[in-house]
Amino acid sequence: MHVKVTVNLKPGILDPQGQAVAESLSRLGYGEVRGVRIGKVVDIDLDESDRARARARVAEMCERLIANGVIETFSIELLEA
Amino acid sequence: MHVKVTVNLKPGILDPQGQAVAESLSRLGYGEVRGVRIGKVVDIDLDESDRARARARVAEMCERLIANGVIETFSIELLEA
Amino acid sequence: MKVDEKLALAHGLTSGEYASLCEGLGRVPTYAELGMASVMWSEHCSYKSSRPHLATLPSDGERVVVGPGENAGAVDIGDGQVAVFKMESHNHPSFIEPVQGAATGVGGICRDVFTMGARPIAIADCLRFGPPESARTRYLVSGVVNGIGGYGNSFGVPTIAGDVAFDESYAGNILVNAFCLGVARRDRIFLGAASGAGNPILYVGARTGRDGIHGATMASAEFSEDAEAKRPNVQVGDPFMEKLLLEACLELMTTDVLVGIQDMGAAGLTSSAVEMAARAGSGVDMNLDRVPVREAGMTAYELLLSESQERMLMVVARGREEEALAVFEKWDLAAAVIGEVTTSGRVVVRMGGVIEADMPAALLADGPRVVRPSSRPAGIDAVHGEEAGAIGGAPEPTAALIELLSCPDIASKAWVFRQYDHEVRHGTVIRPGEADAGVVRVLSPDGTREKALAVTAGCPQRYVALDPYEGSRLAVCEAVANLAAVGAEPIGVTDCLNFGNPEKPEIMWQLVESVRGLGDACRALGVPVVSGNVSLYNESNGSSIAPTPMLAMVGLVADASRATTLGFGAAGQVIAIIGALSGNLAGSAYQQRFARRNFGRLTAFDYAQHGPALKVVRGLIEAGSLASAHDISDGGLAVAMAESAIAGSIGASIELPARGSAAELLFGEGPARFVISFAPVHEQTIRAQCERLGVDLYVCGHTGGSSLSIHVGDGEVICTDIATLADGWRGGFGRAIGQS
Amino acid sequence: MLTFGVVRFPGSNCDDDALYAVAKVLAPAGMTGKMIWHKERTLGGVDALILPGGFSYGDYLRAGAMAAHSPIMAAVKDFARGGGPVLGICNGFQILCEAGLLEGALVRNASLRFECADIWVRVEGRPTPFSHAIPAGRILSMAVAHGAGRYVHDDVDRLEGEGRVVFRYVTADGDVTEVANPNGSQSNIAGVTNAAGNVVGLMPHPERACEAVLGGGSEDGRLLFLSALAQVNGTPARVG
Ligand SMILES: Nc1ncnc2c1ncn2[C@@H]1O[C@H](COP(=O)(O)OP(=O)(O)O)[C@@H](O)[C@H]1O
Ligand SMILES: [Mg+2]
Repeated sequence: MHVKVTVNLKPGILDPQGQAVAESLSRLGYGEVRGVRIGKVVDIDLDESDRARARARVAEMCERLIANGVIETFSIELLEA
Repeated sequence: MHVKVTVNLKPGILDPQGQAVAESLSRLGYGEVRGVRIGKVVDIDLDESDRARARARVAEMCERLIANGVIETFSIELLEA
Repeated sequence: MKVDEKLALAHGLTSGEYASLCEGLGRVPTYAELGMASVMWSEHCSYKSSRPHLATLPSDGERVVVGPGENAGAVDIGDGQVAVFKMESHNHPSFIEPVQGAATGVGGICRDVFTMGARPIAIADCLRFGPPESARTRYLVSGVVNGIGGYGNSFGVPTIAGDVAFDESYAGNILVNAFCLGVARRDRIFLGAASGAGNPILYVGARTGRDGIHGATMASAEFSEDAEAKRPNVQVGDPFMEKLLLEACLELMTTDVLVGIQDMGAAGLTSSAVEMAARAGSGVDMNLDRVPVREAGMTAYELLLSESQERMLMVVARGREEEALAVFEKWDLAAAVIGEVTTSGRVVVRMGGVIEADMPAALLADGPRVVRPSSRPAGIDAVHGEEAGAIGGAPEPTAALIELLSCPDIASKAWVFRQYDHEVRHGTVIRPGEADAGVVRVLSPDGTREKALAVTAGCPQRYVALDPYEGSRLAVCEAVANLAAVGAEPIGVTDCLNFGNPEKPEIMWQLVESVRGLGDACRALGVPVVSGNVSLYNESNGSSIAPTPMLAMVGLVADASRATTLGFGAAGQVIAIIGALSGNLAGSAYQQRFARRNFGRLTAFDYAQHGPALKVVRGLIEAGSLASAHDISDGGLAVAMAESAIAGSIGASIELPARGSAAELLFGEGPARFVISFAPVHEQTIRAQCERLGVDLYVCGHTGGSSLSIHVGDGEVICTDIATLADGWRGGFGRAIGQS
Repeated sequence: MLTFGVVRFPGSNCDDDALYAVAKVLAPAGMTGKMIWHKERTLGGVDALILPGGFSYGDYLRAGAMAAHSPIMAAVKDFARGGGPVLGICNGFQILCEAGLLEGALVRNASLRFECADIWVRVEGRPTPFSHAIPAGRILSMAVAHGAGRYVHDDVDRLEGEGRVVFRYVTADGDVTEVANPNGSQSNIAGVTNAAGNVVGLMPHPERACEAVLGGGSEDGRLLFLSALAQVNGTPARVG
C-alpha cells in the first residue's frame, strides 16, 4: 500500500520559506498570491494490505519520527498500491 | 481559493533524505516500510475564484519558480476556500 | 480582564512585587501593564538574584569602551577599531525544539552585536548534553548543531570556536550558549538609548506574530482554546531576514540618521522600548496600530510581549525618517514609524484609540532585587579531603590514553564544526580544531595592517562542580592559556552563567562562589568582563545541572601571520613543556573517566606562579620562536602531546623524569602548562626567556617517526602509532553519538 | 586590466570575499572589481562576472531558485550569451543552474549535512576563461562549504563527452574516489561549463583560497582569476 503523509507547520508558526516564496511570486507578477506555506509530503511504500492497520502504524511513525509534534501537524492519506 | 501544489523529485533522482527516513523507520521496528520518498507541499492562498484561471496561473508559477523541471515534477490540486 | 493579585501571581510575580507595582503606578495596572511588568521583572530580564554579585566583576580597563549594561561589550583593538562581543544562553528553547532553539540563540546574539554598529566576524558555540548514548541526547545534538549551522552559515558569519561536553546532569536540561564577535569603528558605536524628544521611533524587520508570548498567561481565561493554539511557544529563526537587517542597519549606520537602536529580544517590544527610554531618561509614546503584523486580531498584550525574532527598534533623527525608510525599502524590509520619544519618562502605549499602558520606564527597568541566602553544601570538605591519587582498575597508560582520546569530551569535534561554515568572510586564520583558540583576521581600516582576534569559549565544569571558587579561577586561567597558545593577548571576556535554581541555598552558593572566583582571576590576569548573561533555574525534576559558568574570551594578535596552531611541524623539532611538569588528578578527565566521579583538591590558581608562563608563551609566539603550542588541559600532558602529534601527522619521542606517580605525570591537570615545539636554533632564546621570567621549561623530546613514545625514567610507558591515536580521536565523537 | 562585476543578491554572503580577492588581493596582478546590486538592470562596463556564494533568499524553496529571477539576471543572461566570462561560485553555481545558464541541478548533499571542509579538485575538460591557463590535470586545494552541492544531470556521458566537466573532486593524489567527494555529486563533478564554454560554475570556493595567511593556506584559487585575466589580456599565458 502507498501512504501519503503531509506534514505542515502548525498555524501561527512562522514559515520564513513560505513567506519568501510568496514575496517572490508577487514580484514575479502574481499579485493574486495572498500567502504561501510550505510543508513536506512523505510517500511511504508499505508492505501492508490492511487499511486500518496501515493507518495506525503510519500515525505512530509520524508521532515518533516523521513529524515534529512541537511545531508540525500531519495528515495521512491511504492510496491504493 | 486555496491551491495545493505537490512537488516531488523525479523518479531517477536519488533521495537520500527519503532513504534515511526509511532506514530510521526500519530501525525503529517498522519492518513493513519498503521505501520512502520525500517531496514538498506548497499551499497557496490565492485571490482568485475562477478555477480554470487559478489552475493556469499556478501551473505557470510552478514552471517558473516553484518546481525545477530538471529534477522535479509537480501536481496541482484546487481546494475550496 | 480583571487584574488582581491572583492574576499577578499567575504571571510569576510575587505578592510583594505586585504590591510595589501598584504602588509605583498609584493604581491597579491594566492587563497589558501587568504583562509588561511580569516580563521585565522576571529573573531573565531583571537579573534580580544575580545583579549584586555581577556588580563585583571587574569591568574596567584601558581598552574598555563599553562595559556591561549595553547590548554587548566593546573593547579597543587599535587603529580606531573596537571588538564588540557577548554570549547568551538559549538552553530551554533548545531543549524544547533543538533546531529552532539553537538557531534563534545564534540569531539573538548576532543581533546584540550588530545593534552596536559592529559587523559580526565570528560565532562560537558552547554546548552541554546528557549521556551521549541516550536517544534523546543524540536527537538534541543533531538538532542543535543543525540549528547553529543553519543559522550562522546562512547569515554568513564563520563559527570558529566552541566547546561540547556530556554529563548526566544535563540530560534533562541541555546548555546552548552562543557567542558573537563583531568589529566596529570606535567612533561609530551605537547604543540603545531613546534620546531626543520628538524623534520618531521606527520598527524594522520581521512582522510580529504570536511567538513566545509569556507562558504564565497561556492558561488564563481570556483566551479560548483556539487562541491558545495560535500561540506557538516555539520561535522559528529566519537567518535570511537577519542578513537583510544586518546589511540595512550597517548601511544606515554610515549616515547620521540613527540616534539609538536596540534589538527586540526577550520580552520583545516591551523590553526594547523600556530599556531605551530608561537609558536615556526619556519617555516613549507608541501606537501599536502601526506595528507590522503577521496575523490579524492581535491584542496589545500580545503585541507588547511577542518574541518574534529578527526585529529592531530604532530612534532616528526627526525629519530624517524618510532616509531610513529608503534604506529598508532597498533591502525589502518592513518598517514603520510607530511612535516618538518624549520627555515624560513614561512608556505610553496606545491602540485603537485606547491607552493600554502608561508606566514610568524606570519602574520597569530597575526591577526588584532579591537577596537569596546561600550556604556551603555539607560534605564538600570531605570530597576535597579525599586523596586524588592513582585509581585502582584504571587501564595501563597506552590504553588509558586511547580511551581518553576517544571519549566525546576530548575527541575531535570535527563532526560538529564540519557542519559550520568556518571560513566565510575571508578572515579565518585558525579554524576550529587547529589550535586552542579560533583566530580571525581584522584588517585595519586603511587595509595596511592585518591583526587578528582570537576566541576561546568553554567551561571546565568538572572543576567548577568540585569547587566553584577555585574551579572558576581555573576556568579564567584556561581561557587565557588557550589564547596564549595562539599568541593572543587577552583583552576582554564575556560570560554566560548557567546554574540551577537560585532559591536553593546550595545553588546560590555555587553562583556566588563562582562569580567571586571569576572576578578574582579576571582581576589578577587583568581581563575585564565586558558583557554577559545569566541563566538560572537550569534543572529538571528537581535536580540541577552542574554549575557551568561558560566563558568566551577574546584576545588580540598583533600580526595575524604569527598566530600559531597546536600541531607539531616537521621532523627534528624540539618538544618541551612549559609550566609544572606534573599535574593533579583531582577533577581531571582521567579521574572522571576511570573513577566515574571527581574528588580531591584542585590546584589553586596563583597569579605569581602561573602568570609568567602565560606571558612567556605569548611572547615566544609573537617573536616567531615556536612551531606549535598547545595548552595542557583535559586529559593532561599525554593527551596534549597526542593531540599535537595527530594534528601534525608526525610522531614524537618523549622522555620524562620519574616524578610523582605516572598517572599524575601523564594525565594530571593544572593551570598554565603547555606543550610547545620549536626548531633547535631557537632553544637558547627560549631557555633565556623562560629563565628571565622564572618559568619552568623542560625540554623533553623531539618530533619524528610515526609513533608516540613516552618514557618515564627508564621505562617506556606509552608506545603507539599515531594512526591508532588519530583513529580514536577523529572518530570518537561520531561513534559516541552513533553517527559516522 | 580586468574588471570583475560581483553580483550581490539579498542573502549573498561571499560577495565581499569575492570582491576582496579580485580587487584587493589580486589588484597587483591587474584586476579590479565592483559590486552590482541585484535590482540593477545593467552591468556597467565589466569584463567578467562573478555570482558569489551565500544563501540568496535564504536558499528557501531551492538554493538559487529565487535569485535566478532577480532583475539583474536578464543582463547577466545577455552578457553570457554574448560570450562574456561568468563564474558562479557555490550559491552562484546554483543560481546559474536555476537560471538555465548551466545544465543540471544542485541538490541536497548525500550526507544530508552541511559540509565545510578542505577538498581537492582536478582541472580538466575544455578550455574556459577560468581554467584555460591552468595546466590540465593540475590539482587544486580549496574548501567547500555547502549543504546542497550534489550535482545531478540526466546525461553525464554527454557532458563528459563535450569536455564540460571542468573541475572534479579528487584525493590529494588525484584519485577519483567516494571519499574525495564531499557531497555525492555524480562522477565527482565539482564544476561544469556551458556549451559555449564561457560560463563556469563550481561548488568549491576559489575566492577563499587566495591568501596564504587564511585557513588552509592555499593560494590555488588565484589561478582561476589569473586565467580569466590572461584571457582578457589575450596573452597566451600559463598560470600555476
Ligand atoms: N561546538 C564547537 N564548535 C566549533 N568548534 C568547536 C566546538 N567544540 C570544540 N571546538 C573546537 O575544537 C577544539 C578543541 O576544543 P576543546 O577541547 O574544547 O579545546 P580547549 O580544551 O583548548 O578549550 C577547539 O579549537 C575548539 O574551538
Ligand atoms: Mg586548550
